[in-house]
Amino acid sequence: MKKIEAIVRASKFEDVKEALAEKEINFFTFYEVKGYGHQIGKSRSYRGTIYDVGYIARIKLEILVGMDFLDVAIKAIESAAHTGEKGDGLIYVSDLEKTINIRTGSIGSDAVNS
Amino acid sequence: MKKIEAIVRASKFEDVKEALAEKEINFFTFYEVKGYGHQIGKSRSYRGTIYDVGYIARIKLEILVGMDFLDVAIKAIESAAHTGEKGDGLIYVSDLEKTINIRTGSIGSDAVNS
Amino acid sequence: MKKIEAIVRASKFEDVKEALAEKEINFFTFYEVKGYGHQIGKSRSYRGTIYDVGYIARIKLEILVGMDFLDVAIKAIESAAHTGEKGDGLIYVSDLEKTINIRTGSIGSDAVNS
Amino acid sequence: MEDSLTIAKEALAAAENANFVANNLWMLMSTVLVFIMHLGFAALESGFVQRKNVVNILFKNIMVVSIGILTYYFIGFNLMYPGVEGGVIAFGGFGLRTMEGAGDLIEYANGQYSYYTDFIFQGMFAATCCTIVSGAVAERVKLLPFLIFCVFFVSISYPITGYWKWGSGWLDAKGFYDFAGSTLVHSVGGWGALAGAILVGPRLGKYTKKGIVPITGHSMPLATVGVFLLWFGWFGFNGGSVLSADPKMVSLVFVTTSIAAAAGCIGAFIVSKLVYKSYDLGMALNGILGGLVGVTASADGVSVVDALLIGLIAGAIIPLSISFFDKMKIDDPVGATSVHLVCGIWGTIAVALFGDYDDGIGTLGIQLLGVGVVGLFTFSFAFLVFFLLKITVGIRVDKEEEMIGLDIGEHQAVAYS
Amino acid sequence: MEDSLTIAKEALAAAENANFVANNLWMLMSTVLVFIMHLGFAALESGFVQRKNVVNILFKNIMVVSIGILTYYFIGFNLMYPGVEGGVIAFGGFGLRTMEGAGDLIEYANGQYSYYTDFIFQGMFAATCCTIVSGAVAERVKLLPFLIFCVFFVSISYPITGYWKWGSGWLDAKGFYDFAGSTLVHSVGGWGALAGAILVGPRLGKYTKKGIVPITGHSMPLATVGVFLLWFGWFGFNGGSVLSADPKMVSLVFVTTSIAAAAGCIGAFIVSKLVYKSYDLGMALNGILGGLVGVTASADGVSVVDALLIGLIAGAIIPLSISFFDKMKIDDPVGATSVHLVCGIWGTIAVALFGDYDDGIGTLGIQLLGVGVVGLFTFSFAFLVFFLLKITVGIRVDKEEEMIGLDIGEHQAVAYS
Amino acid sequence: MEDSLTIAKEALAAAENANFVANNLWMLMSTVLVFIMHLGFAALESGFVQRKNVVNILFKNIMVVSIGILTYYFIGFNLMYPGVEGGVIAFGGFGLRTMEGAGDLIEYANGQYSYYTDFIFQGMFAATCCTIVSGAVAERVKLLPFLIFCVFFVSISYPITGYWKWGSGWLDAKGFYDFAGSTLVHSVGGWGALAGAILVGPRLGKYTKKGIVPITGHSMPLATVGVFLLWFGWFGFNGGSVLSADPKMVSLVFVTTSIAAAAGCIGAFIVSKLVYKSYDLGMALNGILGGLVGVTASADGVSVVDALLIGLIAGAIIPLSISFFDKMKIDDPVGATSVHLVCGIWGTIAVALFGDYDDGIGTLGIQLLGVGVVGLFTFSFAFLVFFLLKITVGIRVDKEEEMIGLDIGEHQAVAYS
Ligand SMILES: Nc1ncnc2c1ncn2[C@@H]1O[C@H](COP(=O)(O)OP(=O)(O)O)[C@@H](O)[C@H]1O
Ligand SMILES: Nc1ncnc2c1ncn2[C@@H]1O[C@H](COP(=O)(O)OP(=O)(O)O)[C@@H](O)[C@H]1O
Ligand SMILES: Nc1ncnc2c1ncn2[C@@H]1O[C@H](COP(=O)(O)OP(=O)(O)O)[C@@H](O)[C@H]1O
Repeated sequence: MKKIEAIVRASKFEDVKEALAEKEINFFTFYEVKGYGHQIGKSRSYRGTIYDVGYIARIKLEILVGMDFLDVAIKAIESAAHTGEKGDGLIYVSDLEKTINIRTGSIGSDAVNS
Repeated sequence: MKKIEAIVRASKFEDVKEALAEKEINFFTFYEVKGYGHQIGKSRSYRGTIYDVGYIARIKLEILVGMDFLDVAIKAIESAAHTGEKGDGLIYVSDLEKTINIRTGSIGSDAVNS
Repeated sequence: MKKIEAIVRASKFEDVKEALAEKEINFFTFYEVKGYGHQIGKSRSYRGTIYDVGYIARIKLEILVGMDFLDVAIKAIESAAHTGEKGDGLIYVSDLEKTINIRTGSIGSDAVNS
Repeated sequence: MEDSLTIAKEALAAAENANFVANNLWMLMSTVLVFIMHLGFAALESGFVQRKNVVNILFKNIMVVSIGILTYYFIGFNLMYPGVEGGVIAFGGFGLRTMEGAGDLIEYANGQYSYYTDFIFQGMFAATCCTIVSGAVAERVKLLPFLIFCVFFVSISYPITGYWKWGSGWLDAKGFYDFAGSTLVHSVGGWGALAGAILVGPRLGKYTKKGIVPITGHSMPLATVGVFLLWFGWFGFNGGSVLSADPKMVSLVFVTTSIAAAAGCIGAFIVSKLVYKSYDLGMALNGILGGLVGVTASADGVSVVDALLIGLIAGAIIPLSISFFDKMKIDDPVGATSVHLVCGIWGTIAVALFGDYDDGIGTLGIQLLGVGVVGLFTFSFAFLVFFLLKITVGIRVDKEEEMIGLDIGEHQAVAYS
Repeated sequence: MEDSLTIAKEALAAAENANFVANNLWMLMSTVLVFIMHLGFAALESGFVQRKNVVNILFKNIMVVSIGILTYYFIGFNLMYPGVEGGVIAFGGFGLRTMEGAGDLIEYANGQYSYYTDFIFQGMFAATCCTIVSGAVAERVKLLPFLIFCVFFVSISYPITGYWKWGSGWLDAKGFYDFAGSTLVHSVGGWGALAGAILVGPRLGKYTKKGIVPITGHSMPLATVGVFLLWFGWFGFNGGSVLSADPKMVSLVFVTTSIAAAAGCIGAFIVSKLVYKSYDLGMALNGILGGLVGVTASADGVSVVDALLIGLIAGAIIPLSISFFDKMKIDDPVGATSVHLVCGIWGTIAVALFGDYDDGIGTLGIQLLGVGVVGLFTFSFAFLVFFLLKITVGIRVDKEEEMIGLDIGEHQAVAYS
Repeated sequence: MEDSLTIAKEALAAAENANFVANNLWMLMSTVLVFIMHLGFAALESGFVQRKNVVNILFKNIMVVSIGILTYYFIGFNLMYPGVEGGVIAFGGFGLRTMEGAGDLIEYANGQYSYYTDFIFQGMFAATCCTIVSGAVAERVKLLPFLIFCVFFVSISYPITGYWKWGSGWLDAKGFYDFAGSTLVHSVGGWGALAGAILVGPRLGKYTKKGIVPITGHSMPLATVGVFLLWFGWFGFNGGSVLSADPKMVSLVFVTTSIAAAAGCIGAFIVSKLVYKSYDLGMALNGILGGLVGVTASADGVSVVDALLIGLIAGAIIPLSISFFDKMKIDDPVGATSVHLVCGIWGTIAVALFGDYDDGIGTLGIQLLGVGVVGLFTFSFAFLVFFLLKITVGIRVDKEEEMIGLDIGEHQAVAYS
């Protein structure tokens, strides 16, 4: 089992979700994160002081997939999240030693995509 | 050192915490995530339009453990988070190359559970 | 590519950020997490009942680095986040199998630090 | 000569009319002030509940106001003011008549207010008693049964006990005194709250083997806005209960009301700090309300020092009472029983201890009698209605719904997004 | 003899003055109540928009009030009350004169209010019409063009149609009746809202191939606070429109207004439950407002039962109307067109169906004529202004700005942190 | 004949009474309006502080109101109105007397208000000065020392300077003019705020080597609610300062107050846009307050155009003043010094520049003298009290507490959950 993590623009999240769904990857977990990168947020103004927040709000996805779906998933995310402008984000993959589905107790690739 | 990640029902979080505590695993980190899976959230209604939010709010735990506690921890989470209904969640384990305790500077399995 | 994860005091986040910046590590992702550890939060009081929340709000950083920056980054975080009091947090490192920059499509160590 | 008599009479009529206009104006302004107390309650209660039950409590609050006004129009007003003296129960017929001529205007209440003013001022009061209940049963009561309860409570129970005193019923004849409703409004609401809280049971996870688990409110600013608005509205609640704009009485009531509220805040502040070692905002807020409820029975007849003491004691009672109910495992998310029931009783008794209600009224015995019978009737009524609802349609949402929250469960909605 | 005549005259003058003072006082209090409706609108609208557009809507609301008062002072007041009877358009000159002597005091309006009271009461009304528009075009309209629109709308369009009826213009001469502005204020605002919503277009992602995507408001407590404050203010809006503190009329207006609001809540509650199977807080809140708007044209002349029916129907209309506009793909984040336009029309027509406006006024034909001409003029005016702004400076923020929100886009700020 | 004389006299008495009732009613309504300003301050201040300090600021606000009313009752009222003319300091004894007979009613103030009305209206004003301070020292001041400061400030400092002018003290005799308290209330609060802000020092991390780090408020809707409520209450603050319901004066005050507020909004809007290139909501909100504070000294005696200019300039001052204090490294989280101190001074000077206070009062010299002596006394007093507290119990929470927030630190609580 592999774990794909992807940091994408909040505005691209819906597109990514749909791209994954097209590949029948409907299960994943996501949460809001903040990122420092090439892209800088719009500057803000408070009582006459202009300042930068620095970070940008992003969505991080975490998807557990078997080898069979790995490349498909990466491709789907990559093309759906791509704009070509600074700030598109990253995809990274790591290996999982063990995966357990709490409901079924099944392990390994049976644990997910079921 | 291993990293256990677990995605559980928000409503089961307290039970999981207690189950871990019984095994003397008192240290961990958690945060709120949203998950797409078999379980679908209750549909909502706004001004006459009924719609699904799709995702469900869940809690993700992250626990660093040495090999000695690995199976104990997994078992504890598994049984405490289990309901048998769709939506129980996942546990997954990955290997850590290095672990450092910032206060003590100790590394590896000395870094945690101290 | 390596993934450094670090759980630090919310009050130390700015220092850590600056320490990393000094080492020219300007790119990373972070989010708010809650941690159970040695340090216990201040107890609270509500309508005459005193209670502990238990957890403490912390910041988790996630930094993707090549081998060349790994130790530098760890050192920077370690010294900036250190206070010597209970609750300083942890740094842990895992290996990434694959890293893809969504904008450029470049992979591996080209994907980051660019 | 003729001329000067004509003019003099004309002038007298005009002067009396001006007095009437000013008096009536104050009663209408009081109506407006009492109205905004409903927002006060809505804000207070929604601030004190969890985030997942906010839509539900807001929904209940707007429904209760609407139901209150409408049922008071259909039944309540004529059940409370049937025009029969000294009775136990009487009914003056459904609805309102069309207001016509001087009989409904200047003559209706000696130039103090018109017939419609009377109705609308009283109508705004009425809904209050249900709003008090809604706070105590919040976060677990089923929506429809609660609304059904409200219909009965506000259109039957509240007007009957109201009639006993304000409608010149038997309790009034006995000399019971309750200026603006420490008993007739606040304790009545409080008894309903107590019956409801007992029958619906505590929230899941509140009382555990390990002890009391605090379930904190979700927004202290909202709760604070609520308390300020309640205090604001209380100027109309107590000030309007003078039933005219009489400068002496209304200004006295303003002073006693404000002093008691301020003293209630200080009382709760001190006791919280001494007993719980904490500067507890929720307690201080409820202390203000306690002071207000406490002085409500006697705001027109006590000295400023008396008002200060009544308020201070009411405020001091609050933290102790809240702990007491918690120890009894009666779960009241907003503290309605402590504020309205306990301080309402205290205020009614205080009439006998302070002030100079010496002309037969105000002796301790009759005040206690009033507290007792109104309590007995109201608690029994509320208990019975809740009980019947419980054994028929049920009054509590199921466990799962309570956990995910009544906003999703009952309304398929969330308060914030 | 002399003596008694002198005293009698003195007494008469004093009595008339007292009447004047009381009347004027009520008009000033009404002004204060109408003023706080602007907070009501601000809270309602900001509650119903997304978190990322809250600063923007708040900013618009405070600007609109300020612009409204100032332009009404410069132009609007004398365009609405030019002192010419039966006309279509007339102008009484810029600004206000200094208030001097009895001519601007007790004589100005037969002892009902002073010249400055007249201005400030009317001025508080004026800004309302723009606030209504701001809700409908929220979350995508550009700030400056919107403010420019407001300047024209409130200083030219609103006063002109206002003049037709309240300023004794041609429509008044025809017998059109609109007590406190179901048409003159609410529909006028609603027509502006409709023109704006059409020209600015729906929010991104609201109407998709898959259907209507709900874009939920960010804070139901804020929206609820808004509705309570609007109801609160409406006592001044309708009650003040009596233009004196006449006890009979004002108390009648208080009763009809409250009953209609409560009935509106119930109406929306029932229809939402029947049609959408949901206890929808947003609908019930808008139902209250619908009831209030509905009774506004006739609050001084219907029976309580009539008011109840008018409110109930208005409330029932709300859920249907909101769905209708959604089906038309006219995107209105707060439901302003349903509340103010549709219920405003309903209320104006209700004048002919209920009550006893029989002396020529109130026939269905003339009421429909009023609805029609005011609608035609206002919609055309608003459409033209928005259209000219659209083809010149543009009225919609760009896509990216809409996505990140107008708070960052227009104000470089966030509402919460 | 006899008859007509009797009736005429009766009529005259009734008419005078009616006048009295109406006047007193307005003063009581003004009291209610001024009361709600405390909610306005609480909302404004809590909106402008960080999430972690919200409980603390709310707690301070309810305590300050309570302390203000109680100490004004014990000491303040009789220190401010000792009944001695032309003096510097005098005291009329503790507490209030029981209100009895015409001497405390119609004769007390020529039929304008009763003795108790006088007290409660003045009492509501009093607490304001401390509320102003609480905003400026927010987010780092220790709770108890701050409350101790308030006790002294509101019961000694405020009444003494108040006596100088409103209590007919020496400054009044010199011809100083300050209608509703640009100096006596707002600048006084502002001087206290300045002394406190200086002695308590800036918040951690506000002024760094890299420059000013904005510490943004946590809720703009709350802040906006606060400003609307303050404007709302100001109708009573300024309108009530007429001290009767005189239609001419009160309506004039309503107009000047509203126009100045609206102009203040526009002034701040324009200057913010020009100088900071931003449509800054916080600035526009403070601009409204600046306009209100500015016109407070002269609302009863300037023309509408004057009021517009006074407000516009006050609004324009706000953004510049806020930047100025930031440059001085005087940290004021809510902008209280700019709004109340700077605009209070501007308003007091404006008395000499606008309007027709020509009969000796209102010359620039005497106005400057008033500003100066009141400022000197108040600043010294506040500085001394804060300084003594600083060197004894300390006035600032420790670093760690400031970082985790005063809500956890002082109250073991959080505002939201
Ligand atoms: N080395 C890194 N480690 C962790 N997260 C990173 C790293 N580099 C970029 N990110 C994340 O990716 C987001 C996008 O990066 P950015 O540099 O702005 O875009 P791009 O990769 O297109 O140049 C960042 O906001 C951050 O959340
Ligand atoms: N492949 C996956 N990758 C990441 N998270 C997943 C995956 N499958 C499930 N999850 C997480 O687990 C949660 C529960 O999954 P669900 O399918 O509803 O339950 P069950 O596993 O009992 O059928 C999801 O909401 C999601 O957060
Ligand atoms: N075994 C663990 N697994 C995951 N997170 C941990 C673990 N131990 C500690 N943490 C995280 O680190 C934080 C600090 O730990 P704590 O024990 O308080 O400090 P210290 O390591 O200095 O004694 C905790 O709040 C928690 O978030």
